[in-house]
Amino acid sequence: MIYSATAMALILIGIYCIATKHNMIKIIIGIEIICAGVNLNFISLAWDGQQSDPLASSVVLVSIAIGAAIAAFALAFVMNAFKQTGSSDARKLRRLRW
Amino acid sequence: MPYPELLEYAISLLIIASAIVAIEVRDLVRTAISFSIMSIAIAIAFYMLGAPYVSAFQLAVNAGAVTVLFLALLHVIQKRRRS
Amino acid sequence: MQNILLPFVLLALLASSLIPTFIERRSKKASSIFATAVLCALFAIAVYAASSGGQSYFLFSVPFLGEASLFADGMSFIFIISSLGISAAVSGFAVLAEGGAVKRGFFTLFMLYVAALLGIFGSSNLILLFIFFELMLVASWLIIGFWGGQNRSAVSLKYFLYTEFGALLLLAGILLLGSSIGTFDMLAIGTDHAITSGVYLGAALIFAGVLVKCASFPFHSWLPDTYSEAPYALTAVMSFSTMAVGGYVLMRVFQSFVPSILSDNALTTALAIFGLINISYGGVIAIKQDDLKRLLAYSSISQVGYMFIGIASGSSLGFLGVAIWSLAHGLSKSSLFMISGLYRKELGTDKLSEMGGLSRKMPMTSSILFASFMSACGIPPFLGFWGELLIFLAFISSSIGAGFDAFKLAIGVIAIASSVITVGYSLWAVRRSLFGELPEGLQNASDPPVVTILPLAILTSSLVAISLLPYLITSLFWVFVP
Amino acid sequence: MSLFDLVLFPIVGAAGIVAISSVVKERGSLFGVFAIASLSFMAFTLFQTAGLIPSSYWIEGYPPPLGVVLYADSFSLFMVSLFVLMGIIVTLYSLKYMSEDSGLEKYYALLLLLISGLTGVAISGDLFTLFVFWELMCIASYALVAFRKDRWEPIEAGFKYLVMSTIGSLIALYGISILYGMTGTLNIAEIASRMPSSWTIEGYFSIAMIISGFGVTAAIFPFHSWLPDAHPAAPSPISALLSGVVIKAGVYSILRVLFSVLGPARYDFGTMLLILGVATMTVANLLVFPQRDIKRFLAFSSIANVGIIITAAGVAAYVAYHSPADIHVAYLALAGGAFHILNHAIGKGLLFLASGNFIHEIKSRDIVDLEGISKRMPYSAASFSLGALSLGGIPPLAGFWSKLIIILSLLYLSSAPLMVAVAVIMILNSLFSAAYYVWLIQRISFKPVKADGAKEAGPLMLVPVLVLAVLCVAVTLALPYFLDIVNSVANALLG
Repeated sequence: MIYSATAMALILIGIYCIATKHNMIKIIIGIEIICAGVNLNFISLAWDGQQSDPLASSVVLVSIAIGAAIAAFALAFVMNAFKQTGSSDARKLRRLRW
Repeated sequence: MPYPELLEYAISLLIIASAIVAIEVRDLVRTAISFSIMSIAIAIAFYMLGAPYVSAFQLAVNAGAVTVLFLALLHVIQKRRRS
Repeated sequence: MQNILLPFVLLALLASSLIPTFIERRSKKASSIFATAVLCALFAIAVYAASSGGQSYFLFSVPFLGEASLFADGMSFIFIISSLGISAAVSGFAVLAEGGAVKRGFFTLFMLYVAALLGIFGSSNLILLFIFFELMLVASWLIIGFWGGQNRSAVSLKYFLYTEFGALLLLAGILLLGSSIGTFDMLAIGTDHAITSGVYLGAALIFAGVLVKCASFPFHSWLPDTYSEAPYALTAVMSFSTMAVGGYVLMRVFQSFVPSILSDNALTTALAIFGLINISYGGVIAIKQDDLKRLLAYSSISQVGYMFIGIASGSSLGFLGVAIWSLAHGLSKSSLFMISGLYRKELGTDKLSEMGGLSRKMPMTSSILFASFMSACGIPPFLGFWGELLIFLAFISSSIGAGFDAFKLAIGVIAIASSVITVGYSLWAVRRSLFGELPEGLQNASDPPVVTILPLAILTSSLVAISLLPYLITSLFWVFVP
Repeated sequence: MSLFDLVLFPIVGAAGIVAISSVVKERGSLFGVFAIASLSFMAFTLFQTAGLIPSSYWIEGYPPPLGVVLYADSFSLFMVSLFVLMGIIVTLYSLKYMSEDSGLEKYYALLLLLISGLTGVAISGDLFTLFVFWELMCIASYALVAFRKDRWEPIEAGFKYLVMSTIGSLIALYGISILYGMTGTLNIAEIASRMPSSWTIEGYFSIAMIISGFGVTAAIFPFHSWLPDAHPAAPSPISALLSGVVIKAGVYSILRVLFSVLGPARYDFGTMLLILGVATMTVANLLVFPQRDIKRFLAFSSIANVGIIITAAGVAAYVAYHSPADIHVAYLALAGGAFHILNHAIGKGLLFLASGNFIHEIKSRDIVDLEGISKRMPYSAASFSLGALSLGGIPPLAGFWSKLIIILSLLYLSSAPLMVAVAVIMILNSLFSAAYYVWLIQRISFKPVKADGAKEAGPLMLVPVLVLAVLCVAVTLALPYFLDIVNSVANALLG
């Protein structure tokens, strides 16, 4: 149960980070923190006191891989943005209206 | 209860604390390292929750590969900025 | 009675509407001649169809809408025949006066417009009716947008928005009414329905939609702009159709779906009050107009008033009056609009202040103008007289027949009195254009060749002819589909 | 032939394209033809599957509820047919439109992966499979939005899209994990049967998470802000795909989880959906007016149409929870919503492709530069007008019917004041949408010509547009047939 609470805290921290930070790398860290929180929630719900449900394990394995893929993808975006603006500050990308 | 409750609290605290450090610290390298610590702590939590394979995968991918990816990107950016 | 004639007329019109665009490449005149020929032929078929009595034809059935049929009783046939006849005359005039020099694609949209009119007058299903209503809107909007005057872009948008607003009110009313009664199909209506709040609100919304569509008083501002910007061929048909469609929808919905709502005092009184306001307001503004086209536009707003009063009577006699009145109004207004188009082409102006004394120079045109104005005033030998007579007769008798209603009677009397305004602006317009000093610039004015104004002459003579043989219409009106 | 092949064909096609590209370099049209071929195989499989629904498929030895399950009912197949249809048309269009870009093997491979992900979302029988295909779809669409990565706009819009959409899918996964915690399984049918028969607070929490998570991709009101940037930034064929079907995948997931898993009779999410739907369409319709970029204009209108679909779903759920006696109205509303999914996919695809023709010709997205273009590009402009009128709800075109059904279902409940209010707002919104589409047509058709040099697009770009325009009309002509289809969709959702 405590890990479920921790997972929720992680998700909130991640959303806070994305909402307030301007550095694109920080934003990606925020996404990864949310991802970790969701995974933690899955595993903590799969635990019945004696053993863990293998279904949740397989879900989380794939989810970790997906999280890593998203991170790699987002970092590629940062590279491209950096090539154009010379900065990893998301505020430089504010020509679009958020 | 197979594990003492105190340890669970300690690990939760470590996870949350390192997450907060990761987003609040200004130096991006420290952010990446802090993120790695958080991942390791989560891996321990996975192990305690009876999912050893997931724990190992978490260590390898999140604490390892993703952190290395971040550090590599930071390296590239700093090198470009200097030149 | 299943009869193929009605769907044939509609489908033939829809199918042949595409042809003008394709044959325009061969000859400039071909498209307008083709349109006129098709409209005349369909007019003849429609007359023949009407002579064989009322009819319906099953089209298709959609699960949540019920069955949709094409359907015509005597009331529908009056409107169908008149819209075909008037549009045939208008396109014939376009051939003769313009030499067929109309823009590419015009007649396709024009025929679509007429087809939509037929669809409205011949639908048994309210949703089908609404679809044709919108088809009419889109076709006329495109015509104004492509071939309107200087200001066409803004005016066509204004026209579309107003009419779309009215159409959506109508749609809301139709849906509310249909969902309260349980069907949209007027042939499937069983016994009379109780007036629930849903039915009442639906009827009120339909009334509001018709107010916008007919350019009645608070929503009238689109009409003068639109009429003065639109090509005159469209204006001539629109002057008939906007009013006829509004009146037809009200009569059809009230009579076929909720007849008992016609004895509801609040609704009929509201109708009559709107009618009175329109007669006087439109008439007073019309007197002040200098531009003939705008005068005719405001006069249309004024004429809508008679129609509302006829419907407010709630009796078949009043409805017959409305049908006759719409036909008379269509015949006279369309020839007036065509004459104003002729003036603009021949004299270079249609400002009344720049005209005068035309009766000597253009005797034929002038007599048509005079006769049409007289019919609009309801002067006896013309058809307008019968319409006005029946409308007021029915309204007055409804206000004293079922129990004396002083308020409605007063409205009726005031309305009769204010028809003086109609006479006023008509005669004033005739005085300014046909009599008095001939201005310098118009010394060379002369009648166009007889052939050109033949369609106008036909329209005007049918005003007189039908007026002398009114049973042509009255006997048709009492035809009902079993 | 099985359900698995449906997902497999595009993935194999994508792999094939990448493999070919290592041998044959820079032959864009070849890759495109290859993509069309694999999509055609998919369409063929779809035809064979159509008679067998509802059917499920699982890998040998791993039966449900534990293993990976694919499941298709008529709602799934309805969506998959839309995906395949739009996929083929967009690929055909891309052959010419994208021919000047480089890296086309990646473009077509990503396009196929996107279709595969969409299909997988629609036919997955457990929430985990759904999530995996969801991420496949999302990653492919991020890459496609930022395909022209040497310009600033796609990168920025793509990053914004990536961040918001990833948060959304993670939040949705969180909601799924809560459902897992409640029932101990992820199989859709299994969760539904193990769910407690009365409502619980966790259930409502997961509903909130699912709506807001998938709602980001579906562009529901507070989460819509990525869409007006991402859709214009993508190449036109991709915009057509994103607006036409990808946001519908979000709607699909919301409906699938809420209706098939949680059940409208147990949980009162109808009111929530109604409020969100009405807010979405109103806000988006008001925001359309100030737009001067034609693709942003169309993108905002997509949000408004999602609002209409969500409203329809909200009506159905509201009826099923509050007045089960009127359940036929719920079927009607859901059928209307499904019909609107179809009409909006066709109409918006048409609009984006036709505007792609204009943009390809005059190299500008400003509506002012498009004025009077219909004189130079009559077929594209006529098709564009047809699509605009259809989405503006002008009868007898397709868009009118779906709006009509939804409004009708609202008015059947006219004893509830909320429903009457929603109906009034929806009718006003129809007026808005008709107004701005007519305004757009006026600019394109009635104004004097601005771009003098423009000429009509070539056949490869014109044919897809014309096909969609014909479909727009055909939906009306075959109305009873389509009504049967959407009725079966409603049956699949409400049981």
